[in-house]
Amino acid sequence: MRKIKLKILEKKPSLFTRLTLGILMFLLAASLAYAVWSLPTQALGLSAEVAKNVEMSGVSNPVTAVLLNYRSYDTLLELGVLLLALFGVWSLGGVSANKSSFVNPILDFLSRFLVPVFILFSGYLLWVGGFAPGGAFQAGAVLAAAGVLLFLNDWQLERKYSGFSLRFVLVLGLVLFVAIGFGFVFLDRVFLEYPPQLAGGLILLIEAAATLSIGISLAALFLGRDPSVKSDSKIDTGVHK
Amino acid sequence: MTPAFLYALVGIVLFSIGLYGLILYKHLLRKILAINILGSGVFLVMVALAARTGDAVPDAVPHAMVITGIVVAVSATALALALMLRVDAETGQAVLPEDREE
Amino acid sequence: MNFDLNTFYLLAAVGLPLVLVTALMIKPRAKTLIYLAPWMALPSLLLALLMPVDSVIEVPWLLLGSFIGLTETARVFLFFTSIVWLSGGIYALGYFENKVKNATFFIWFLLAMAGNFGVIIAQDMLFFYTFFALMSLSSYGLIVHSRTPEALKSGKIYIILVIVGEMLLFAAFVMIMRSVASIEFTLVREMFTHLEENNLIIALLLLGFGLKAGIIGLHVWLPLAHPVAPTPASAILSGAMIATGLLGLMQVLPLGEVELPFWGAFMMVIGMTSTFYGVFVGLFQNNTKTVLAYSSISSMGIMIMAIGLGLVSPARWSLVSLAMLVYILQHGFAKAALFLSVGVFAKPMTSNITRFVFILALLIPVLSLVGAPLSSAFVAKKILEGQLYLSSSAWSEWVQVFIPWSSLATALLLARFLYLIWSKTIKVHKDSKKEQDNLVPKTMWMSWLFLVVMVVLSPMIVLFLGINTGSILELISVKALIRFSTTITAVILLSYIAWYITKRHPIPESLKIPAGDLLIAVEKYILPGIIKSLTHSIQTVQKSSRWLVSYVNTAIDSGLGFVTRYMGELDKKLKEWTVAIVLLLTIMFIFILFAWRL
Amino acid sequence: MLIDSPHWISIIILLPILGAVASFLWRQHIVKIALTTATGTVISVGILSWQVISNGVQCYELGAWNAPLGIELYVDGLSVLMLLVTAVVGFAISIYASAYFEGNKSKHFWPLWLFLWSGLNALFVSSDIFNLFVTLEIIGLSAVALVALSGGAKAITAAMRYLLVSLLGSMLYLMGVALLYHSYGTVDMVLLSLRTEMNPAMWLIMGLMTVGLLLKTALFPLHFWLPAAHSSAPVPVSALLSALVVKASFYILWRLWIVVFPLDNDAQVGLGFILGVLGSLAIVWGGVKALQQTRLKLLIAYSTVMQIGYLFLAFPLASIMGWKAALYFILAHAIAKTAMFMVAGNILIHKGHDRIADLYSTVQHLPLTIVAFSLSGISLMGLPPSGGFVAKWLLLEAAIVSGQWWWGIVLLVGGLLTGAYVFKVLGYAFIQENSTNEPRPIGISKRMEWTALSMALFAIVLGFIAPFVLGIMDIGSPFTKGSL
Repeated sequence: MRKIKLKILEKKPSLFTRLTLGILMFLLAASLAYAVWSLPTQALGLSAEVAKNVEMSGVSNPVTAVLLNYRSYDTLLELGVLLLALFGVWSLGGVSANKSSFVNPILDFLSRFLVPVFILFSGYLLWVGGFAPGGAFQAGAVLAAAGVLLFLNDWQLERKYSGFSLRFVLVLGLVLFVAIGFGFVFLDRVFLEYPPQLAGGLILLIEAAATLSIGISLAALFLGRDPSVKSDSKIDTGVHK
Repeated sequence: MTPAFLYALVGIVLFSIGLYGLILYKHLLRKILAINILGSGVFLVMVALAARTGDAVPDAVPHAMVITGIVVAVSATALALALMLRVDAETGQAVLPEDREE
Repeated sequence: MNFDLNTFYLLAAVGLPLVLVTALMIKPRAKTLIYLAPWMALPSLLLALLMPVDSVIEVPWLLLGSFIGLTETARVFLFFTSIVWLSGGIYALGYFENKVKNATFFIWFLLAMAGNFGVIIAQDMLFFYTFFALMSLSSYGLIVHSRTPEALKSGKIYIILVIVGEMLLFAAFVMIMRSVASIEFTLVREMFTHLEENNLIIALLLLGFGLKAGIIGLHVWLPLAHPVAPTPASAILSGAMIATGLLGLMQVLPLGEVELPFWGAFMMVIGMTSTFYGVFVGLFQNNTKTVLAYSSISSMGIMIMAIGLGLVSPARWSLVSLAMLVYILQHGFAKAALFLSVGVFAKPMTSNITRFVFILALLIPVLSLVGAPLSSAFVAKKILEGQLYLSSSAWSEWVQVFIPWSSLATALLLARFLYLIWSKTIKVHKDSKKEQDNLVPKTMWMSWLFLVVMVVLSPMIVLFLGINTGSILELISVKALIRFSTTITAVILLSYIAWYITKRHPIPESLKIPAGDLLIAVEKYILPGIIKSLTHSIQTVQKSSRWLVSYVNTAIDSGLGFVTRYMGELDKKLKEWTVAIVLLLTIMFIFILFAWRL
Repeated sequence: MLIDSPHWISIIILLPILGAVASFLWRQHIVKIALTTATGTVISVGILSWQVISNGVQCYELGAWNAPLGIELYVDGLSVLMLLVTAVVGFAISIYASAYFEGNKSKHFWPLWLFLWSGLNALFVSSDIFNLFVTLEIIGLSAVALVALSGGAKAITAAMRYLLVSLLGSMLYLMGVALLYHSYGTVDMVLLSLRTEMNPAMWLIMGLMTVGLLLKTALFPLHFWLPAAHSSAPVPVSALLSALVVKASFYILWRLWIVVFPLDNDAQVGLGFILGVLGSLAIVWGGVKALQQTRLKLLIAYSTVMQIGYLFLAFPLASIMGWKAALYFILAHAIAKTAMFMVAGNILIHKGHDRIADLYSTVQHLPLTIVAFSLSGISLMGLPPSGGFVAKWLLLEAAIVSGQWWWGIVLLVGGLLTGAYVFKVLGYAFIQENSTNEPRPIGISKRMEWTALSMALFAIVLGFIAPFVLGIMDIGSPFTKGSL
């Protein structure tokens, strides 16, 4: 990994600046606090509505119901944001990973042991999301952790999987989400409307695909470049200050 | 003072600290961290105030929104870090030009 | 959507040139398209001849809702304007040997043409303003066509004045709009008396339109732009476009409805001054086109004076406006013909006979501008004078003196023009093969002669267009004949004397007035004068106190640079995160405070 | 009937996303996929607009959940016009970019840009303030990545700064959203408009959301990130940013201001005064700075700083006519600025630089491009016949009607400043010089010249079709309190 200099010459800002800013921040915090204070101490928000419709949503965990049914449009766009960040990071060309010759044996051993556990745990989180805290994002994050662990061990994706196949897995969650969401339009429903009896299964399907895509995307973000492209020699200056 | 407000106040303090850091620190990594702290403050306010329902079950909608918000923040942070590496590679310092001190 | 046939005809006349512009942009090398360009004026000509007059049509879907149509005035304008554009265009076909290379000329040409026709059919301020701007801005392309440094410099001055003029007009129109709550010209004229700031509005209008019509003080672009523009373009500028300034004033000002003694008097004085000023400065010019430009300034002066007359005594306006229309129509033809003749006489002729015939033909527009009997100018001036005998206004005596003298002045200037053009004609050698190839193209002399014929016919045309001037023959009296021959004799005598004197004692360079007179004077004499006196005073101060001088010097040194540097510093400061976010928070707190106070 | 289907509103969002994904998957056909997507999106937006124009406001409950639990999409006249201008500018830029980018750049440009397009469409049809945050992020992240696309220290640092600023703005906005939700229990604009009232929390909410969005819109003095970002991005991206992206955050602020914030007429005039003053400062500052620039792209970027100022002059007027003027400014500026950046791109490729002082002979080599510059300049100056002129006319009328004529003076000053910098460029471009040491100019693709010219012509045409456009604006009367 390329290292950047963390310590730079930062002149301490003058007392005046710090004081001004301090006062302003205090004012900001104070006014925010006052605003929050002035809110009613009890507010139902939408919890009643959420609870009322939860049977129709196909899942019993209210958060998952909001995420993947009531406000699934937000979640769809959010998968888009993640993919977009990946597009962005890849478009930067990436800074190439220097192959380190030394692999920490403890890390190596741990990763061999931990990665399967992580994958299993990720599956559990995905499944439990239907009725208890958990769900695609949590599961995806754990999956990504497994990927990070592998990368730290200098693991590399085989070349034949790093092209179209990788890209396909990355977009799978989003595409499946759109496909299922739009599929019922042809059965006279609106976009993202699922028949209540099928909702549970469909949500699990979407979440499974999303978990995979989220996990791989996050790991790919960690890698920081398109693995199918050989490191760009122009960008990889190797300057080390 | 209910715990909900206490947590919300912590969120507000995080928000202000984040803003303070974003202004004063010049190193991009610190700026990015500051933005994350600032964001965490917002998320905390959002989640904390959702507990005001009066019973054990908090309002689920802000929770879902915060999950969305976190994913957005993660994505943005990833892009920011990648950009920071590029800034460092191009200019030799992970600092914006207006903050350079030479 | 109200869309009758008349709307279609009117918009087509304006739109066709624009269609051709688009075609030309797509295929700039298509010769056929270029050959089509002049003929785009034909629909407007037909419109002027065939369209029923006084039909104002509302077109709600255009701009912010428009009114277009032909009034009596608009018809006369459309008629002579389209003829000038037509002949100017045909002339241009011959003028540019490499038409393809000069395709850009025709693009600007067509844009300005559409603008000019649009201005004429406009019956509301917005439509008028839109096309007025289109015309003025595209004329820039015509003026700088040659891309020589002089052309670019003239173009620059022109465009600055145009933009300033547009802003002034815009301000005036918006102010009118505010009180009248309508943009239609008829309503504007009716409501004018009730306007609050009508003095300010009139001043703005006068400045805005005066720039186009070249009234004194605002005329500086005219003598600079006309010589550098290609000859057909200057003919159109002087023959057609210059008159839109007058049209604008006639459309907006409450002529014939309200008496505005101050502004009437003001415009009369300004007009008369322009008339003689143009002649005076023009006499010192050596470039034929510059001389003609000054002559245009002089002619427009007479028209401004006439508008002033209309403001002074509204009761006379109906007849004064008649005279104006007659005069403007003829001026358009004659001035365009004179400009075109510059190009015709710059090339060798086949024979001396041709040359003689051409010179004779050239005399026709010259004499008619001077106001020879049977010419329209004669009719116009007669009507004006006729009005004065009836009028009791104190101004009538002034005008009675002014009119004959203005004829004399015009004649003098045109004599100068004739002399210049004569001295520059190229004698032809019959057997010289080279010169045979270099003859005047047919399109050039034919379009020129066509305009000359139009000048001759103009009194008839006036009658045909439905302007009842009465029988011309009745206007001709022995007195008028005597007066005309006296004028001509005087001019010949004066010209001879002037020629005789200058031959022996040429006018020293320092006394010659350069084209663009006032502007050049400011640039050449006044500004250096100011700077010189400034430096002088600084030197004086220097002697007495040293520190003061250093202070003044730095101040001058920095000058505008100070502002620039200061802004640069501030901009840099704004880029700092601390400053930016402190500002952000400050704005937020100001916002909260305001919200609280509300 | 397919054409009467209510689902077009979701298609205009999904189609570009799927296009982005497809262009990401099948890189070898990227331009074909992208242009097909662009065409499809334009057609979908066209159909949706036609539906709204003929049948009125469209509402779409996603997942069949209505507000406050679900998210509703909502299209009225204002949305339609924003969608249409996005479609026009987006399509033109797609055509232009297909000639501008090649190889590696192209591979990254299309997915990002199609995502951005989708984000813009989603933003203009959303009526849910939290969903607006997500769309805002889509727009922000793709815009940042697009700026960085041109590589090099300048672009990368500009992108970095832009990202930080954009995130800060979003977070300020999100804090407002959090407080609004916890005050009123909904994030739906329509419901909020019925529930909001003035109280201390509301003051703060207004303050936070307004400055957050002002930062993203780059209103003076918060414009510091814009010139660098807009001038160092690749040309099609600069055009997108100036024409559309800054308008997106403005649009949200606008909707909030009219619908969500509990402002009566006096409050609008009072609070709007602050924005009006900042707008005037932006006009003067941006104008003078633009005049001082020696690089064409920077000049155009500062001109955007200036033009943003015009949008805010409508706030203190607090009248429907003022809002219409602001909308016309958005349309006219979007189209004209696109043309202007394309011109800069053409010159940049043709000459290899964009130094204004060395633009001589451009008019001989690129006549169409210079015509395009002049026409778009006319629109920016607000001279007739052009869209910019209609906008100015409307604004002046509104200013005079509300008795605040002084904003009119700002308008005239702005026009003169714009005139000055437009003619500064034209003056240099018209100079004819035959210099030999200049490297041979490079011929540019006809497609690029023509898209620039078409956009410029469209900026002029916008001046002639005002009643039609203003008619669309009335659908659903988006500018009256309690609408939406």
